[in-house]
Amino acid sequence: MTATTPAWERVQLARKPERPHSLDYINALISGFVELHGDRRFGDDPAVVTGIGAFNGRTVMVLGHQKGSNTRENLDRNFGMPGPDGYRKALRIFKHAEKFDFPIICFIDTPGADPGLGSEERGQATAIAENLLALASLRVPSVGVVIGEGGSGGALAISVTDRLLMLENSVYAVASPEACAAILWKDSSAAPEAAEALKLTAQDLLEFEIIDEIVPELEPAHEAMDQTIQRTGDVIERHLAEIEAIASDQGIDNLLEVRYQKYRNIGAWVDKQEEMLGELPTPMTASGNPGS
Amino acid sequence: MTATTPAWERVQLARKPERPHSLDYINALISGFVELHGDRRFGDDPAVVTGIGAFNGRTVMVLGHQKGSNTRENLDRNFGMPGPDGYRKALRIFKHAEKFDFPIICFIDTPGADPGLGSEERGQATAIAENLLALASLRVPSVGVVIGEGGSGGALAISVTDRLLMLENSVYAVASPEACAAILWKDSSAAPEAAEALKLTAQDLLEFEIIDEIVPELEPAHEAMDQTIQRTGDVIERHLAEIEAIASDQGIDNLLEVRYQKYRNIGAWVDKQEEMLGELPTPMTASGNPGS
Amino acid sequence: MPDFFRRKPTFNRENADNDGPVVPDGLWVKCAKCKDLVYSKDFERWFRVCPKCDHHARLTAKQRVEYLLDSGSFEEWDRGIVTSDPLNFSANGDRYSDKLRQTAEKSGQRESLITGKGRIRGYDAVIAATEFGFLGASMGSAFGEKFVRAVEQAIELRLPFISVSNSGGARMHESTFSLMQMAKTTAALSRLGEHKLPHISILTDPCYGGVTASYAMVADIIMAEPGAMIGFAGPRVIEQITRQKLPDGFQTAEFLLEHGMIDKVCRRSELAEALSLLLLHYTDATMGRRQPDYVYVSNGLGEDGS
Amino acid sequence: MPDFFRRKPTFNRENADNDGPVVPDGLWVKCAKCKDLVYSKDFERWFRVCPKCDHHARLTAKQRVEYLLDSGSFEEWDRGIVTSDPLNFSANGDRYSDKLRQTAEKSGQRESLITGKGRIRGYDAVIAATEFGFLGASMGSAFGEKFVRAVEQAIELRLPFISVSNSGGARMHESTFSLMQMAKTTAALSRLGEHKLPHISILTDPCYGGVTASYAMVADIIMAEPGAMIGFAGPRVIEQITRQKLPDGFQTAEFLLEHGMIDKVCRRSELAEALSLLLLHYTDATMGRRQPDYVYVSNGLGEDGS
Ligand SMILES: [Zn+2]
Ligand SMILES: [Zn+2]
Repeated sequence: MTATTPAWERVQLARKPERPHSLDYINALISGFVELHGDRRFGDDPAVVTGIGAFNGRTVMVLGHQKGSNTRENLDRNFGMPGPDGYRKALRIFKHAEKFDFPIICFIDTPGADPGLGSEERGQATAIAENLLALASLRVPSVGVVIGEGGSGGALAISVTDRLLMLENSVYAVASPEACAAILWKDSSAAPEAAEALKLTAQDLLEFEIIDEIVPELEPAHEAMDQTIQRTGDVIERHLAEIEAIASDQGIDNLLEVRYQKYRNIGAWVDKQEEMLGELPTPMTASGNPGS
Repeated sequence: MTATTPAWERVQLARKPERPHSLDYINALISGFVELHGDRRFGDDPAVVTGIGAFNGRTVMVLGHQKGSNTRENLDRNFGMPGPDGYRKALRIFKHAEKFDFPIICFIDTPGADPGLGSEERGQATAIAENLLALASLRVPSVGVVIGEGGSGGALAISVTDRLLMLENSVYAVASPEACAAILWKDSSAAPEAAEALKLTAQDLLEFEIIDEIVPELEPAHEAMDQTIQRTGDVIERHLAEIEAIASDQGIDNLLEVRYQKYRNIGAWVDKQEEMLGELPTPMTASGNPGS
Repeated sequence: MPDFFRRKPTFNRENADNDGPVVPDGLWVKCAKCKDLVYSKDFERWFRVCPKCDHHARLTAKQRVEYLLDSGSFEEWDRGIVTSDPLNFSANGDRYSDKLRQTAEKSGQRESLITGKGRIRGYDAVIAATEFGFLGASMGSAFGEKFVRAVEQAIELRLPFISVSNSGGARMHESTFSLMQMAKTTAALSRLGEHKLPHISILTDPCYGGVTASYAMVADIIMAEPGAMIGFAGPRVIEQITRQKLPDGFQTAEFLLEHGMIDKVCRRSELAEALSLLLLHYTDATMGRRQPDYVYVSNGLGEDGS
Repeated sequence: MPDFFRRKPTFNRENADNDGPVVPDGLWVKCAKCKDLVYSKDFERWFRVCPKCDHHARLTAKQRVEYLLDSGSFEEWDRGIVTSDPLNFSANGDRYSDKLRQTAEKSGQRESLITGKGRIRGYDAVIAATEFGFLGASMGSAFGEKFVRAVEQAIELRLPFISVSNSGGARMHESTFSLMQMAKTTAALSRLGEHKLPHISILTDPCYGGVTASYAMVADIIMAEPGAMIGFAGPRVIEQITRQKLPDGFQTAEFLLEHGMIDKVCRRSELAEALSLLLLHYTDATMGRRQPDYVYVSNGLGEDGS
C-alpha cells in the first residue's frame, strides 16, 4: 500500500472480516493468556475481550473490541459494538491493572459503541465518559493500537493511552463515512468523498500528531496475518519499553504529565483576541439576573 | 425502657412504622440537605437515601436505608430493603465523600437486603461485598447509627464505620428472629425466643463491644421524636468530633488502623492448639495430588 | 474580519436552531410545546419557561449566563479562540470555514462554548456554557481548548467548576480533532478532581454524543432541566438501527433520573438556588472558607426557588 | 477433649451433608445427579466429578486441599482455633456447644475453615478452604479469625491468597459476631490489596449468604466450578418471598458468568492448571521473582487441564 491509497479503500480494508481481530493479536502475542469476564454489575459483553497474560516476559492486562470473522460470530459479538457493560468490564480491568502495576495494551476495532435501547438505559454515555476519566489518570503505562476500525467515542473509550498506534490500513474518525455523508452530503452514497474529507487514515493522523506511529502493512493484514501481528508486537514492545522507562526513571507522575500534555495539546485553534479588540462591541457581561 | 425489657419487645419497637426513619433524622440534623440520586449504572433505589449537607457547620455526606411510615410508602421504598443499585448508590457516595474529605454519617434501618430475582441477577452479594471492602479503607471519618432494624448483611453494608451507635430500642442481628426461629426451632412462632437467643439488643451489643454507645430513649422514639433525634445528633457529634480529632492530630492512616483493629478484633474464639497436641493424629497434609 | 458582534441577538427573534417560541408579534410568544400564547414579558420573567406547560425553551449561552449568574458578575474568558479548520474541510462544495463565518454571524458567537468567571448568589465559580445556535454546540478544537483553559483557571483560582451543556453531537468538520476533545476535556476534569474542586454539570435540551460521553457525565453532581432530552445516540438513530419503538419519555431528564444517571431534575427557576446551596457545601469544606452570612433553609431545597 | 481426629474420614463414606454419591458397595458409586454407577477408583481419579454427566460432587476441605495442592506441600495453620460460644446460645433446648462437639466428631474438623500454606504446580500460595460438613461452612468467629490470620500471613510472607468457598449462610448461633466476620474478612483483604498481593476466589457448590456477600466476591479473580449454585439469598427464600418462578439455571455458575459476576467457570480437573497460570502472572509481576523454568502454553488455557 502507498500513502496515496484512497481513504475509502482504507475503510474497506479496515472493515474486512478476514482481517485479524483482537483475539488474533492476543493469542499470538500474549503468552498464557487468561480471559477475564464480566463487569461485576450487569453482564459480560462479548464485544470486549480482556484478560491477563505475559507480553515479552512481563505481565500485562490486555483488552480489545472483538469483531467476528463471519456473520454468525458478528451477531454473537454485536459486530464489535460494546454496550456499557463492555466499557465497565474494561474499566474493571484498567483498575485491576493499576492495582498491580501491570501495563495495559488495548486493541481498537469497532464501528462504534452500541446504539441500542438497553445501552441507553444503562448509561452508554456515562460508561464511556468514566473510562476517559479513568484512563487520563491511570497510574500504569498504556499502549493502544487501532487494528481496524476506530469508530468514534466507542473507540476512544479504550484508546486514551500513553502511545497510540495505527495499522497502515486502519482508520479512525469521529463518525463513519456513511453517517457523515448522510448528514453533510444528505446522501450516504457520498461515503467515499466523506471518507476522504474526514482525514481518517493512519497517514493523516500521524501528520496531525494524533497518533505516534504507523505499523506498516507490506501486504494488507488479512493476506499476511502472522507477519503483520508480529510486526505490530514489535512496535508495541518498543513503545511500551519507552514509556516503562519514563515511569521507572522519572516516576509515574512524570508519565502522567506527559500523557496529560499529549491530549491537552490536541486541537487546531488560533487565538484572535488581539485582532478582535478593535471591532468588538462592549464585552459581554450578565446584564441582570431576574432571580437574584 | 429498662435494660431488662424483653428482646422481642425491642424488635417490635424497632419495627414500628411511626418510628423516625432516616429522612426524619436527616431533615432535622442536616442543614441545606441536597438529596443525590442514582448509582450511575442502572437505577435509583428509593430504599436508600443519600445526599450532601451541613452537620453542625461541617459538610458531610449522609445516607440511610429508608423505610416508609405506611404501607403505601413502604411499597414505594421496598420496605427499606435495598437492591444492588441501592448499595452502588451508597458506594458512589462513599467515594464522593472520600474525594472531598467529607465525613460520612450512615443511618441503618432495614429488615435486610432485597431478596428478589432482579437483585440476584445484578449481583446483590457482589454489591454488598464491595461496600464492605470500600468502607474498610475509606479515608474519611464515618459514624453509623442503627435507628431501627439492623438486618443482616443488608445493614452491615453501610455500617462498617469508625463508630457504630444504636438507639436504645433498635436491634441488630445476623438474621430476623422469625427466620432464626423457622430454621433452628422449626417454628417461626418461636420468634420471641429466637429474639432473646440472638442477643440483638443495643445493651447486648454494647456488652459485646460490637457497638460504641447506646443513644438512650427516655420514651420510645416514636413518642418523643424531636428529643430522640436531637439526642442522637448530640451523640453523633461527640463521636464524629473524636474521630475527626484522631484524623487531624494523628493522621488519617492512624484512624484507618484503629478502624481495622476494631473489626479485626470482633470475634469470640479460643486457641486450643496446646491442649490438642497430645491427642492429635499426624498433622494433616496433602497426601497426593492426582493431577500433578 | 467579519463583524460578528454588531448584530446583538434579541431574545424574541425567530431562530431555526431553537425550539423556543415563535413570536407572532412583539407582545406575545407561542409556546413550542403546548402552542399556547404567553405574554412576552412573563415569558422572559420566567426564564423562558412556559407558565402553562412548564416547557423549558432552549437558551443561548448568553441568556444562560444572564439567568444563572449574579447581575454584572460575569467576566468572559478566551473570546478570541476559534478553530483553524485543520482538515481544510468541505462537504459537497460547502466549506467549513464559510460555514463558521455564517454561523458566527447568525448566532452572535464565535464558537459553541463560552467560558468565564462569575458569581451565583454570592459564590464565585468558573462557568462554561454551550451555545446550541453555533453548529448545534458540537465540540470542536476551540470548544475543547476554551473548556480546558477554564478548568485550568478553576484550579489556579481554587474555584468550583460549573458546566451547562447541550449538544447535537460531533463536529464532523474536525473529525478526529473533534473526537479527541472528549479525551482532552475529561483529562482536565481529572486534574480538577485531584485538586478536590467540584464539577457540577447541568444538562439541558438536547444533550447528545461527544458531550454526554465525556465531561458532562463524569461530574460530581449532575442536574438536568425538566424534559431535556439526553443520551448517547439520538432517538432517530436508535429507531433506525434497532427498528424498535422507543418508549414514552425515553431519554428525558426524568428517564435518566429513574435510571440512576443524574442526581436531580431541577427547574430553571430553581437552578441558581440549588447551585448556591451546593457551592456553599463544597466551598466550606474544600476551599477552606465559610460564608456564615449566607442563610440556607434548614430543610433543604424547596420546590420553588426564587 | 473428645477425640475429633481419630476417625479418619474416608472418601466413600455416606455423608448426609454431602451431595456426593451414595455408595452401594465399595467398588461402585452412584452419581447424585445422573444416578449412573461409576467405578469408584475412576471417580476418585476424576476428583469426584461424574465422568458421565460432569456433576461436580462436593468435597471436604481435606479433599480440596489434596486435589489442588502439590503432593505433601500443605502446612496447616491455626488448627486449634475454635469458637467460644459468646451468646451461650441454645435453640429449643439444643445447645450450640453440644452441636459443635457433635459436628466436629462427624466431620473430622473443628471448624468450617482450614487454612495454611501450600504449593500449586510449584507456586507457593496461602490457601483457605471451607468445610461444608461443619455446620454448612457457616462463618463464625473461628472461621473469621482463621481467615484473617491467613491473610495476614500472606502479607507477611508476600504470597498470593487463594480461597475456596462454599457456604450455606450465616452462623445464627453467633448472631452479630457471625455477621461481623463479613466485615472482618473483607477488611483483611483490603490490606492484602494495599500490599498488591492477589486474592483468587474459587466458588463451589453451594455458596450463599455471608460468604458471597463478603470476601468471596471481592477477589481480583473469581472462578467457579461448573453447575455450582451461587447467590445471596437461597432459591427457596426467593421463591417464597417473591412468589416468582425462578428461571432454569438461575444462580448457577454459568448464570453468574453470563451476568458478569465471575471471570471463569473452571472444571475441577483444570483448576490447578488455571491457578498456576494466574500465579505465574502475579508472581512474576508483584512478587519480584520469575520462575522461567515453568513452561506455559502460549495459546492460553486449553479446555483440558491435566
Ligand atoms: Zn407551553
Ligand atoms: Zn453423573
